[in-house]
Amino acid sequence: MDLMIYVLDTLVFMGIFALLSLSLNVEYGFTGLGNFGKVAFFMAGAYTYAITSSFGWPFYLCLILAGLVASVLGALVSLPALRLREDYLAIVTLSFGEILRIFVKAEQWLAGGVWGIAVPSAFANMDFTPRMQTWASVVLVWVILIAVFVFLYLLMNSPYGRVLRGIREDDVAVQVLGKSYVLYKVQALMVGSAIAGVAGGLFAQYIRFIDPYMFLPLVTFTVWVMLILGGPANPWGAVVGAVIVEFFNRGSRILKDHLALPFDPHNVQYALFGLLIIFLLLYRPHGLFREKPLKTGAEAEVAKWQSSS
Amino acid sequence: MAILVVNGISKSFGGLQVLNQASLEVAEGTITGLVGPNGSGKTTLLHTIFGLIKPDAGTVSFRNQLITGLKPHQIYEVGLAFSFQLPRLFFQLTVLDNLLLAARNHIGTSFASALFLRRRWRRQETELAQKAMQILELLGLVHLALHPAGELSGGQRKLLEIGRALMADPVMILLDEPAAGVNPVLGRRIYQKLYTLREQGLSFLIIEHKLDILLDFADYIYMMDAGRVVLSGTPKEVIENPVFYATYVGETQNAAFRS
Amino acid sequence: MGKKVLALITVLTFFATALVGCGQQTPADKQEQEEVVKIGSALSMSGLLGPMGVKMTDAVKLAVEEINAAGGINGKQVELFIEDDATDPAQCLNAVKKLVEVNGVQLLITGMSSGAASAIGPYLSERGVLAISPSATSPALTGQPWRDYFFRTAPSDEYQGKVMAQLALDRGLKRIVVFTMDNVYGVSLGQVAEAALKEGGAEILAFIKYDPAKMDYRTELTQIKSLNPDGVIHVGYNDDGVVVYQQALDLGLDTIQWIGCDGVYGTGLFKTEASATFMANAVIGTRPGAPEGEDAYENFVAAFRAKYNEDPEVFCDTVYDAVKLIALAANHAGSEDPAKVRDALLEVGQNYQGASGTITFDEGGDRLGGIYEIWEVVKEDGEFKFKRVDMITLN
Amino acid sequence: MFDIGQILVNSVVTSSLYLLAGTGLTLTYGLSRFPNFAYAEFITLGAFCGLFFLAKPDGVFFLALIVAFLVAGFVSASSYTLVFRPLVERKTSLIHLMVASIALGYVLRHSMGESWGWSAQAYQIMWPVYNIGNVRITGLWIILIATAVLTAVALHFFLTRTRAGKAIRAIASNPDLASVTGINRQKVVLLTWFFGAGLAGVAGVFRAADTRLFPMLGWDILLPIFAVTILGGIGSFYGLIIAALLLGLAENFGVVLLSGLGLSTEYRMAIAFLILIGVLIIRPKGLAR
Repeated sequence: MDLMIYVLDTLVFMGIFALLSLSLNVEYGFTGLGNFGKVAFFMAGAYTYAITSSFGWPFYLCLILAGLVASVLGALVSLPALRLREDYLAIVTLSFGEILRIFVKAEQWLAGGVWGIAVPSAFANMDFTPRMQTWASVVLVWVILIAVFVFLYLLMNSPYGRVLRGIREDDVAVQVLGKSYVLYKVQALMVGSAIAGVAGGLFAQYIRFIDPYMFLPLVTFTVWVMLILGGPANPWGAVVGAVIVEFFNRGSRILKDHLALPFDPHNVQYALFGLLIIFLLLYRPHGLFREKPLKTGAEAEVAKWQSSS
Repeated sequence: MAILVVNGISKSFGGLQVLNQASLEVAEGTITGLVGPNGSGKTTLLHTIFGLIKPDAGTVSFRNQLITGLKPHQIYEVGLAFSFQLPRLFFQLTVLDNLLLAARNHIGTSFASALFLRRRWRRQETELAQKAMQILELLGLVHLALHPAGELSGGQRKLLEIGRALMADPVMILLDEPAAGVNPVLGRRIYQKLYTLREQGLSFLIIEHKLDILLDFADYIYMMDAGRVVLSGTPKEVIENPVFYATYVGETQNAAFRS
Repeated sequence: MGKKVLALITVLTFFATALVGCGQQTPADKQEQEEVVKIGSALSMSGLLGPMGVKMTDAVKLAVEEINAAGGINGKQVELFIEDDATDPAQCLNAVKKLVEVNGVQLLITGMSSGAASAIGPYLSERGVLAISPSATSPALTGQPWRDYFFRTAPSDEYQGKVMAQLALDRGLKRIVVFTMDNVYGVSLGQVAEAALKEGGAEILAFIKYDPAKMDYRTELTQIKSLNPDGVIHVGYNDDGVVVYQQALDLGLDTIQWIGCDGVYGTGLFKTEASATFMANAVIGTRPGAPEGEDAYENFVAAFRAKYNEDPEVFCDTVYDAVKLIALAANHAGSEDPAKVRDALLEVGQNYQGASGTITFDEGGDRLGGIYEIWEVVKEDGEFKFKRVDMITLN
Repeated sequence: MFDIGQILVNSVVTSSLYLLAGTGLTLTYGLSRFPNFAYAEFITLGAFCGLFFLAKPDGVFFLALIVAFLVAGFVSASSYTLVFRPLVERKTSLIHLMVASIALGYVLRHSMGESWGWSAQAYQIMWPVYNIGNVRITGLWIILIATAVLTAVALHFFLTRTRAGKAIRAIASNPDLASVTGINRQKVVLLTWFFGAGLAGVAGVFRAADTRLFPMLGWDILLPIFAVTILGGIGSFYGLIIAALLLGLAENFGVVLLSGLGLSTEYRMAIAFLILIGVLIIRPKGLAR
């Protein structure tokens, strides 16, 4: 018994899901794209990592490839749907998630099909104790999380981020103001998918074995719960949402040991999450954290102007 | 010298012919008015020029360059700007951001430069902010610069919508009823500003129902009815033409002469 | 903002307390902990394997009860911790980690599916925690580097696949379709059978995989009908099996000989009359069986029936044996240390007479050979029943 | 080699199910302008309602259909009143409506899972089987096809002859127009939510009778139903009929093709997906528009 390992394990999952939540934040929170197939890009990243690392390539290269492959898939999926209505994008991404899982399952030559595929740990050669191994994963995941967080913070507080937010509000108006919204939407989906792909790579690296049953639509739903709860278009919200939901997930397992309930709280949690989402959308659609105005330096000019006039 | 040439545009929705061989020209450095009763196809024509609607037939050229079939953002690139009749603002963004989003050739709007040319776009951002504040001062919205656009009143929204077109630094602006929904004094102030821009060489094509204001500022007027251009001339020629009255007979009670 | 952060902190603290609360024991707890042996069970209680897993968990409870009644392990009572892996290997790893790190369990019954076993294997080996899987049967698990702390009481499909093939060959079936569900169990059993059939000179007309979750197999069955085989090797579970048989009956496929496996053995198949009728008409099958005359199996069935008023289903016997073996090995070693229990398991796990027959582990923790039962379905007095036709011993 | 007749019959059975299940979706989607992903759960709910009557061999099938219709319709109409209408009134974005529908789906599915159990269950009715030449057809299929055809005919008369029916068509084709012509929009929409989900519940009973009953039943056929709805043109009932037939044929013959090519028949679902993508690229408004 080593409680520390469990805490670290929780931290790893929090970090991975925070990445997913951030990636959805790029697409939905900032750009207003409803990606209901998040799990597909997570899965694409995980499998890319698994396959490339089986060639003996170093883990950072595999992670980059995981992001790239997911990102290309994101672009491909978006093309037929982006010029059309947003509900079509939702249906297409949702279906894509299901199809990709069938594909991986059916094509055994690719990555073991239903057998799944074992993934070497990134720290296999380092002679770590289990606790250190988990520590190493925590550091890896959270360093990447912080890097992605900073990257997105900078990107979203730039004229580029302003265009994305504009597209969320009214894509035709953005087009009239000279920016091709299709291009931006594809880019947003590519960035979002790349982050989800990296998260998938980290997941594969940490869990060391993946098979198609791990990538059910439930994952997508969980990520949406995290983002809506935390607050869309606020990077802190995305991370905090992931932390809370993962905490609840773990907590409900442990709660069961201490409370005698007629049902398994771990299984009921998804129904509860569903109710939570409905209540949030009805009474608090901006979640725990509100969107913050852009910080590009332009707002500083206003103060000067307002005080002088 | 015509800067914009619209030649024989037709468009029908379902069975309804909204535009029927509509043609007009805008001379460089002028304010050209587009008038006509409700439902005569003015707004549809303006949308078609800007690529928001695909015409069934006809061509549009701008500075001798064919722009029919181009997407709105490509038409923006050649130097046109557009302002909607009903404001389509970014309601959760600040008033300032609404203007800055319209800026032309902003380095930071592309993915790579947003990340790697930070210095450059931040400098540009400061300059653009000053320009935006000048426009806001003109529109009387300086005190609201950092408020979300969604908090503006109807009239203020309309002003911001026009402000965005000004922010775009275009060669020519298409405006759909700039004076609608704002008080007459402000309406005139807007037109005065447009007039000073005209002096600096900008061209305008403006749909307007408030004829009393338009006629004071316009260099040339086109009148549409039932999807075709029925009359054109200087403001003086147009109001003296009997067709003008004939077309507006049913409209006199309406917006045409409201002031 | 301040309120928000406060509320957030409150919620997190609540869960943090719940989490850490399990780690920090009061003195009374500590004393108690010394007096119990913790065994954890993480099988599928929901998801695709949920129906099987619930019954298996019942069998685990039964075994623990019996152990406690007989004095426990090394004089200590057994405390059972039950988790659900929701038929998701990632959840299984999550559940096992919780059992090990939070509850302090070191002896586990888990890895219900081969996927789950693969997911938890490396972790178990690193942490030196012992697990026995009652039902992971994939040959691919044999010889994995993490097998030092992982045993299984279900024999590898390597054996059963050969028995199924032999059964088909014995019946003179020459043109055969292999029809398996698309998961590790289905495909590996199907592939073993396919190879053995080819060796035996039969012709494989098609190898059709179906999605066990899909529950509509009419197209695949129509395809089988068009191929007009002598026999069908079918690998499925109860849930999809009942639909397959029902729809096969609709299509008139009961004129062909079907050969089933342990997955389609169970009263779950009699839930619809159509399925039961089809089985009586067309299906014979194999399953790991208890040797004739041994009463270990009968005693287990009787005890299970007495407690739950139901018949045990597939893998209930192997999971029961797994718990009993852990207790036996721990008693033998005189310690609950996983490393010692493991060594003891290899000693006591030689010709152990369990409910699922004679269990002998090889050095890799796999169950050797075994005895297989050939079964058929008969209708007696209006009731459908499984009936033993023959026993085959493999080594 | 392949039994064309049997595959044709299978196709018609599949089509009938998609038609029944798709009718409600296309009408509510057309009227309320968002895809309700919780629709899958109305199908499942209908199937579970049927269990009350069909758990014994002497159950009355038509009673099950009626109760499934009423319960699924009631839950759907309540969910519209409690969740979706308030959201629409708050001018919630399309994406939020879709998220809410997915969330509602999870609430319903997991509640059903917890109360009826996650394992598959079965109805206990035995259906007679008829041989027509080499083709076999069961009593259930005959009832299913008949129900689908009758529903289609009845709906045709409802949509063309009655005031409410005309209102539905009017709103579906032009949401702004209808409010002008004095139709009580709220009532019409509520009626559609009730009626459409009722048909979904009926489809659920048929699906469960033909296969088995488990909480994922509706979700597993949601994708083809969406494909059918979009292929037929959202809100178009007549387009739906053609689309259901097409997809039924495409799936059943597609599976034959798949196995001919040596691919897994699990790609069956991908057929609906590919058709969906094709429609979105070539004719995004569907067949009927």
